[in-house]
Amino acid sequence: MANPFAIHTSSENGLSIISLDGFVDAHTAPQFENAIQSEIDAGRNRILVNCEKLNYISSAGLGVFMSFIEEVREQGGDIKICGLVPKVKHTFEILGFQDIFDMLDDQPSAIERFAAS
Amino acid sequence: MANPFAIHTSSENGLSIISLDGFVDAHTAPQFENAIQSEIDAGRNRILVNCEKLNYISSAGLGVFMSFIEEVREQGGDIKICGLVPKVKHTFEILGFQDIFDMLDDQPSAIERFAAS
Amino acid sequence: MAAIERKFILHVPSSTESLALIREFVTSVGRLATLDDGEIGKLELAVDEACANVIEHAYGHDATKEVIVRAVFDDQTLRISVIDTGLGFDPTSAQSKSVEELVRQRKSGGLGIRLIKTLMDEVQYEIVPGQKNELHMTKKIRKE
Amino acid sequence: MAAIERKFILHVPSSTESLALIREFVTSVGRLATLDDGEIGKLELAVDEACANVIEHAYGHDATKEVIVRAVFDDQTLRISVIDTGLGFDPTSAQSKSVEELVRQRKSGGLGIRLIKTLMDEVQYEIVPGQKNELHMTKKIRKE
Ligand SMILES: Nc1ncnc2c1ncn2[C@@H]1O[C@H](COP(=O)(O)OP(=O)(O)O)[C@@H](O)[C@H]1O
Ligand SMILES: Nc1ncnc2c1ncn2[C@@H]1O[C@H](COP(=O)(O)OP(=O)(O)O)[C@@H](O)[C@H]1O
Repeated sequence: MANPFAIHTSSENGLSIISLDGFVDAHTAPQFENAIQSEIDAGRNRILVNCEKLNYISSAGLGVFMSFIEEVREQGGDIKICGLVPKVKHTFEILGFQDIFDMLDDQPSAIERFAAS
Repeated sequence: MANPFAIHTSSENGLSIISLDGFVDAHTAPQFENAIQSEIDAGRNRILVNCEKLNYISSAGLGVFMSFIEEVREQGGDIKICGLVPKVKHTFEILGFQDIFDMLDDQPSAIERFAAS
Repeated sequence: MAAIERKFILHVPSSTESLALIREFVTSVGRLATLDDGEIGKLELAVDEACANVIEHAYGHDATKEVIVRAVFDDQTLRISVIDTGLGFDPTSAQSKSVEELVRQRKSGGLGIRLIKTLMDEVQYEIVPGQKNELHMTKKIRKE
Repeated sequence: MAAIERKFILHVPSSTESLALIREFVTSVGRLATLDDGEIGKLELAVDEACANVIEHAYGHDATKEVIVRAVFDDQTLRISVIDTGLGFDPTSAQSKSVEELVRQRKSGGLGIRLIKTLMDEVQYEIVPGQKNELHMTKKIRKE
């Protein structure tokens, strides 16, 4: 297919940065879920999902954000989203995710936002 | 589709340069045929086909090269080919087109070859 | 003069692995139907959601089963149907919960049908459980 | 343990406009079958040539007719068939001319069947004119 999927986890300024590359659909969402779960299991609950290279997301991917956010916030952490390309941002916005999640333009602004909270 | 088709004709050093962009298949080959025919009709028979941006060719496109080459050479002109990406070059080579056509790496070398002939 | 109808049909194994191929098919058909990129994006997502539901719910991830996507368009309307011969369900009983509610319940699902209804101009289920279930979706082709 | 067979079928209008969609389909199936890029390129070209022949020769550019591409693979072999219900022809009578000869005769055609035979591991026509004509092509899946 045109857009294979890759996921990359790193850390910066005490944040876990999960970068998504390609498409997140019902086929690849479980890998994304595992990546977030691993961070939470390791006690890292300040999570930034960098979507600069994400070119497609379906509800299976949105569901991953949805299912973890309460748990993470209860622990005093957060999941923030940065770098959404317009097409993908549109999918988040159809369902009103902008009312629930911080969505930042790029990684530096997202890191700043985390630092300020 | 992933690769729409575009064709661009210019002239340089007394050559007609026809640049192909995208795919040449049975659907788009007639446009390529018309582009070469126009040059010949206008008495321009030194033709360089720049394939740097060509990412696919089927026999319909190869047939265009094949059908004009005799006429053009009779008139003392030539059709040369430059900039083939490996995948497309392979298609030309399966049928032995390298024995019939000059295939150059890039436009400057092709222009030089024309100048030398 | 009536415009010619053009019909495209795709059969694929009922596996999430097929979704990327389905999306490419839908994108290409949308382009042939002269939809703009925004509308193609909506179509792609709606059909992905519909097929993912069939793969997961109608067939329970049985890759020996087949998902069928059928697209027909003229110069005014693109009609696209997702067809299965699986379990079926009562679409009137599937109430949509708000995202806020789903978040509170820590759900990872429940967004698909709502997305489909939001993205397409018309949506209609035709269910005969175990025999043939069809989800018909329509998108108007707006001419510039 | 026998590997599961996976089947993909595409129906499109018999128009050269459909060729790009057909190539995308074939490329995606080839990738799912784990062919490498070189083999996928050959498959793409062979199926394009086969379908272009159906569109031009079997149906004479009648876009109300339908071209069918059917692909089945397991972990060893990808079999792909192009199916039409058009004119048919006698594939044994179509002699291949050399490119040199075609050039001398200023032909723009005559390369398709030769390409198909060069690109695929096995090629077989099954012709019942006006009823069902099938071109079966096989590619072995080489494991690294
Ligand atoms: N094609 C289908 N076949 C059977 N059941 C379905 C189908 N589509 C949806 N459903 C049922 O409707 C529910 C809601 O679907 P949806 O809104 O897409 O959310 P999700 O699929 O994430 O649960 C599903 O959980 C399932 O029970
Ligand atoms: N599917 C088909 N149906 C009918 N005739 C065909 C078909 N495929 C090939 N032919 C015949 O065989 C000839 C050679 O085909 P081919 O080698 O592909 O070259 P081309 O299509 O460029 O003429 C065609 O000109 C046509 O007469």
